[in-house]
Amino acid sequence: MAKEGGIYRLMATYDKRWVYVVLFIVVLGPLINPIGMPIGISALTKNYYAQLNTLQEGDIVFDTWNMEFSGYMELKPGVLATHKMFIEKGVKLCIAFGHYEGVALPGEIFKQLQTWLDRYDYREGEDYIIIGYVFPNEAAVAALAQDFHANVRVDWKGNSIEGTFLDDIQNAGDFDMISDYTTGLATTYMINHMVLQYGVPMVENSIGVSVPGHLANLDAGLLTALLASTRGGAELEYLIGSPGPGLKSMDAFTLGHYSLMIFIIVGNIGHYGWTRRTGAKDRTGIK
Amino acid sequence: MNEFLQFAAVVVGIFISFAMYTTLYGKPNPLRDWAEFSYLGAATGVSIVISLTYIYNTAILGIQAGDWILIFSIIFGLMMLFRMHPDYSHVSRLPLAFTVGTGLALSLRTQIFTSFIIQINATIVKLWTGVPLEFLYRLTIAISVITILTFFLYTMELSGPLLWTSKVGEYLMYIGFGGIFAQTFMGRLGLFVGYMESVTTPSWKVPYTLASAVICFIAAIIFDRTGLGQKLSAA
Amino acid sequence: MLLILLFALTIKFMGQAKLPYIRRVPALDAIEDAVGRSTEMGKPVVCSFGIGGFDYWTVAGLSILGYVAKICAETDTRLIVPTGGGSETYITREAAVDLVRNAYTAAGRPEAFNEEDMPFLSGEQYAYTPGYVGILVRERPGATVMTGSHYSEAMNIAEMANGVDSITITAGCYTSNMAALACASDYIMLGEEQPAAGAYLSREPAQMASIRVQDIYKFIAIGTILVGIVLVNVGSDIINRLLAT
Amino acid sequence: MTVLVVSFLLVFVPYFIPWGPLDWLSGKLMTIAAVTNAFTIVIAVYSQFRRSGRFIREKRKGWVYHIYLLVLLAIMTLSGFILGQHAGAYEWLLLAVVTPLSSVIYGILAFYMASAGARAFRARSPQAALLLVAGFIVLLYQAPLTGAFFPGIEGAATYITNTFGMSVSRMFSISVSIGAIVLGVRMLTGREVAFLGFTEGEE
Repeated sequence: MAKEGGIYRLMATYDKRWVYVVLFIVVLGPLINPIGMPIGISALTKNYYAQLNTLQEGDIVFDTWNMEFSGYMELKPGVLATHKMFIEKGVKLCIAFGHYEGVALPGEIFKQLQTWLDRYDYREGEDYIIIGYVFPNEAAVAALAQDFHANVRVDWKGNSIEGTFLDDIQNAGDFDMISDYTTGLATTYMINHMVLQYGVPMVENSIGVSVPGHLANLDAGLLTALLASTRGGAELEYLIGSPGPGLKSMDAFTLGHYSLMIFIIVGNIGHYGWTRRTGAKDRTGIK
Repeated sequence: MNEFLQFAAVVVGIFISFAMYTTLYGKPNPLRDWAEFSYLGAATGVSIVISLTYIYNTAILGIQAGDWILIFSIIFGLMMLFRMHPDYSHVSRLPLAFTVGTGLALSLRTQIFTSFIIQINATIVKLWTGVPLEFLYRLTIAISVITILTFFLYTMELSGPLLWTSKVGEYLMYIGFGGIFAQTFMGRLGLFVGYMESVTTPSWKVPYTLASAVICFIAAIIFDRTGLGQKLSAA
Repeated sequence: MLLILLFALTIKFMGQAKLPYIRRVPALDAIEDAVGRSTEMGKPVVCSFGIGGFDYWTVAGLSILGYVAKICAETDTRLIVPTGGGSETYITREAAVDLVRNAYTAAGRPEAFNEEDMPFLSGEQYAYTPGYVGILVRERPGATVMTGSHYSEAMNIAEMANGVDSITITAGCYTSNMAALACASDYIMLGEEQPAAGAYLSREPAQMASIRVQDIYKFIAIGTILVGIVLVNVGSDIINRLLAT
Repeated sequence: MTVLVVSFLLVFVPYFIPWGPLDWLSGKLMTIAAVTNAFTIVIAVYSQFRRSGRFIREKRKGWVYHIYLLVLLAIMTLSGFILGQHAGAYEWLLLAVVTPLSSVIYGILAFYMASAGARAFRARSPQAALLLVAGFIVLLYQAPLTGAFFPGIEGAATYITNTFGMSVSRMFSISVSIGAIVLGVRMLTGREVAFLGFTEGEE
């Protein structure tokens, strides 16, 4: 591989697949036997924690799981930690899905939360109701925001929702808070039709991809709090003092980042050495 | 679902995932295609079931509850299906026009606020609030938004001050991109780590995970070297 | 009412038929070079127009596709257009097929048009992506032009295209994607550059007019921000209140 | 065309003129639209069947996979309807196939981003240099370990993401919304009819 340019060229133009292999190793390794590195808490997460603490017992939260299973994999720590807070506070949850894979989530999530459910005797039907997949598109969100009961008649198992705490909900404005976990599915619609129209405070668990966009919304006051990706979740776990998947995966997280940085450094050294010797060029989108 | 089935689901899940990861090897191989087609079949199945359930819960139950106007949703929906037949596809234009119209109205009536007016409004702030850092933040935001906007003007030659601002805008934008790229990477990495976490806890999964990883990796190499991959793969 | 004002303005400006000047986007030259390169190497060109319905990006993407098809038809280069990927793409596909056929007819070689080169890779995003990647791996195109509204599959495709060392020209349609694609591809049309390019190429009055209108809006936005900031800092929040209405 | 405009107005206007009956109507229209859209899945599935069918009939390369796909699809759907969504093959396949793979498919992007970043973050031009530095700082901050040792990094990183990054997003949302509005008006004024399946030929 190393022709003219020698080692430098090698450093500048190694086979991509090495990156893949290394990434696999640095992620799987610490997960199988954790190291337990310390972490820092970001201001975003502190704010999120504070916002959730404003909830009172008996408040009704619209809990929208707008994520595929993949999104859940990233948001897991945040989801679990947030729901632990909800359960602890005795908040009532109205759970909705924004993606058809959502039906796989409750089993998984409530299995993780079992101990907490038992400890606070938190029951489906009384304390939380799963209304299922109700957000196929923007129209559905808007309709539901305007008239809840005309669009939701049964929960995800087909039982009627008459005579539950949802009777107090006429439109989106009757929720005390929207807690959203998003891979960017129905979230924009919810901001448009629920937050903007009825002024419900909305806290957001966002995957890293959507974080930049939601930072703008946060700054514009459309969101009240933002929990960023796995890392935010881990920090929240730290704040509520109940370690979970997040903190466990932070080692892998750190190493993953560091390995990319190392690759970047190596690449740059190689790039310099190589291009200085042979006027060779390598290409990317940046002019 | 009994114990064994659950166990089987987990193991199959782990294996099929690593079969999918062999995509990264960059060469065609049947394992990967098997995983891909399984996903396609199953996922499509799920989406059918869920969509029809949604239609049932919302429309049919609605009509039964005396919401007669919802009958239109069924009619329109069925008309939509004429799209499949080339000769009668024009039938589907009515519901299409209807849905496009409503969709347009929904997005326009709010988007203009959330992503235009409110965003502008949020940029108009008191620069000096007494906190130097705050001042820095707000100043930067104001400057960046304006300069970057000028970078995206097309119907006039960029010259004089505009040229200057757009250049600045471009640079600022690349700084932004740096940050955004990092955040995006964090997201994807988080997803990957999260998944790996779920296949390594509880610890009894670990052997299956490692085994699947090794098997799939070696299989990918063999398929590539022997050329079997090319022969057996779907495309 | 501000909104009504905006609408009125739009319609007014759309009304006037005069073709405004539109700046040429650098990436367009890149497209020409790339197609030329693959012509010399006798390799095909892959050009896709996104997986969305008829949205802002797809309209632009189609114009760019038309342009690429034109060059390919003239230089007798094989053009592969993967279509599908979304539940709405069965509509956009019809338009695209027409577009390409017209391009070949215009170049005087209708017989060279082959619809088999515009495969419909199912309506599922993640059936589309492997199909697309498969095409890249098999055909090893000299140039990959990825326009329109591509979402999370974009990185996937761009990296693969780069892997089979074809020149990759992409267009990002949302922020995080742009940032990522800027790294993954050789040339990128950043956001608004794409519609501008589309309008520049298609010369279609409606598109050009809308670019013009958008520029006017941007000026309004810039003006409002500047004035607003000045006013706010001399202690009057009139603009904020005006916008808040 | 008229249908388009009428349905547009019926949903658009009530948002600004709150008046009981009108609100009710628009609400119903939204529900109807939602359900109507849900029907499009059938079309997607149909096109999938047609494609697979062609493969199988013509015995093209990999046609076996398509048979497998259709069988799986059938099992999934039938089980989902007959046994319900919380039992049987449906649930099993959901757990064994759909959920893991949907995570993998997106998770793979981490690798692509890594390789792209490793390739692109080279200080070869002012822009690239800026990208490199900014990206590097933020990456450094995002690795949780760093935050524990150098709390100072957070300031720098959040400065980049919350000002520059944020402005990019904001600028972008502004310009896109403008574009969407203009396109919308174009559709409403009938300047953009292609989206109804009319193609250049017919107009």
